[in-house]
Amino acid sequence: MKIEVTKEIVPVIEITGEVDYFRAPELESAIDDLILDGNRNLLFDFSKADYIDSGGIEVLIGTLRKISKVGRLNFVSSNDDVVRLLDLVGVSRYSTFSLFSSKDEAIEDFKEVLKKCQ
Amino acid sequence: MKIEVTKEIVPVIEITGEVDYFRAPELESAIDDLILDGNRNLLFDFSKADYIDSGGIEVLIGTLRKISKVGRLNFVSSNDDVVRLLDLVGVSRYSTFSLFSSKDEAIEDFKEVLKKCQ
Amino acid sequence: MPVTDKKCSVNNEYAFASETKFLQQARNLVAEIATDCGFSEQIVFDIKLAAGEAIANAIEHGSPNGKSNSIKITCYCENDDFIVIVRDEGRFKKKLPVGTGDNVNFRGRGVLIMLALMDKVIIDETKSGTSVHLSKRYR
Amino acid sequence: MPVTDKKCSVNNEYAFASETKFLQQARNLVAEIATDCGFSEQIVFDIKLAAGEAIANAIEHGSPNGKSNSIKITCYCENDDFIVIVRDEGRFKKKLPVGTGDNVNFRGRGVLIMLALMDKVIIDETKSGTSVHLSKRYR
Ligand SMILES: Nc1ncnc2c1ncn2[C@@H]1O[C@H](COP(=O)(O)OP(=O)(O)O)[C@@H](O)[C@H]1O
Ligand SMILES: Nc1ncnc2c1ncn2[C@@H]1O[C@H](COP(=O)(O)OP(=O)(O)O)[C@@H](O)[C@H]1O
Repeated sequence: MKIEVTKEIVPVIEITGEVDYFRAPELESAIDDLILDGNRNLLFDFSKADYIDSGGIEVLIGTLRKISKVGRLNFVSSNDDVVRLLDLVGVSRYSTFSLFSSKDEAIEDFKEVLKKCQ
Repeated sequence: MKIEVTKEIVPVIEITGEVDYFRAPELESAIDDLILDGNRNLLFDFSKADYIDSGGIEVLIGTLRKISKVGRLNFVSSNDDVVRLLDLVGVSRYSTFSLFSSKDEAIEDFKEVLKKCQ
Repeated sequence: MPVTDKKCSVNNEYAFASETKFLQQARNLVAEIATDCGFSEQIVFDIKLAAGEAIANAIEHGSPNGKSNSIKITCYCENDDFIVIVRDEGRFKKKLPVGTGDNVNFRGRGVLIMLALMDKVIIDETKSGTSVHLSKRYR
Repeated sequence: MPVTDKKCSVNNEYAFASETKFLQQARNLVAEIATDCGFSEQIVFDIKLAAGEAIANAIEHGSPNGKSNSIKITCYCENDDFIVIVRDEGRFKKKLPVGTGDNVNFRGRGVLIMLALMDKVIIDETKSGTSVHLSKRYR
């Protein structure tokens, strides 16, 4: 697993490789730093990630709770298995979670949302 | 399972028999009525109950969340198995949950607490 | 004194329509059989609870046709184990219990309770139904 | 084409020290074996994830002496099943994962994921360690 955080209209967390139980804390602390900095809208780019286990799912659900109703988590993946798993464990049922198949679409969506906030 | 609700310094929910998955909704709705009436402090008298399964535990944890930090749940039981189970599933680790071996002690505790609130 | 004898005559089957009202009597039957086999009160509680969770699941999740499905419970002793098998006629659900999304609830503790209280748990999903096999060792 | 032949020569054992850094390679080995046995990409993902959860648990919960404990993985085909067994040297924990009380967390989904993705799950706690047996039927 490799994590890269960049700043676009919202922070983008790009993950490469496999997110598992023992690597998840690293991901969690990167997210916590962003939340501590006041960010409530986050983009997870999973395009280059092809595996996530219950440890990674726990971090995703934890993040959804931390950003609660005020934030949004846009998640980019077109990996069928990852998408199926998010559905199985119920992540996709959170109202603040949205799935996109490309980063561009996920950013467009944030632009729309943030426009409404102004 | 039989439920009886009486009013002392706080509402007392006395349960007789076995609380399980399929009877738990009945217990939940009795509690919801009390919470809707504005009650945040509740006494569960389990002295005459000797069984609770994951369905009953779910109601207990749900109640702890509903009364959140503003309320307290005092639970009366001296049944070793029930007490052991509450510990196993983590109910006893909630800061708003307290276990008592008699109803009198649980009521005394509420008197102390409510005195401080005045 | 636990009966650790291989020839323990307990090999009892109980079959009933998948109705919620039978849950209590079914788990209490298992508890009585375990008591007869010589387990302590505490272990009987554990066996009763684990079996109760499996029976509740069989009724709730393993009975696609409701009351016209049936549930079968078998209790027997084998070597050093007391075994309870709960069989239903459903397909195992490929969904995790996770509440409605924003409210993650406490569901999904039944299986974890079985694991915590028993020594061996087998969950076997076949086309004709799910069977849950729970064993407790005599110690 | 799935190898449903009883004589499938896969009967591979992998043993390693209980270190977190070996989790990824261990689950990827299981995935490769499953691929060789003819499973589709989707089923290979499911097997990899279920095995990954069991291996993570063996390292996290089943290794009381840390790195000096070892983990053994066995993969084989039997009749219509592909089987992965993960063995550790620990005692099964008699505690449910429930966060620190007021914060009920998402822990405890590993076993539920195994159940959702595999056809048969056996969790067997013995004095010498826990073994988790996962089977997937060829369809
Ligand atoms: N007999 C069964 N038949 C089908 N699915 C089952 C059965 N037992 C358990 N399950 C599945 O496993 C999940 C977990 O079961 P459990 O831990 O008892 O939680 P709960 O029943 O509270 O949801 C269930 O939500 C269900 O999807
Ligand atoms: N190999 C093992 N050895 C000992 N205990 C285990 C093992 N696997 C699972 N457990 C116990 O079962 C519980 C549930 O496991 P799991 O569903 O994977 O959740 P998690 O590992 O996230 O807590 C664990 O918290 C642990 O107490």
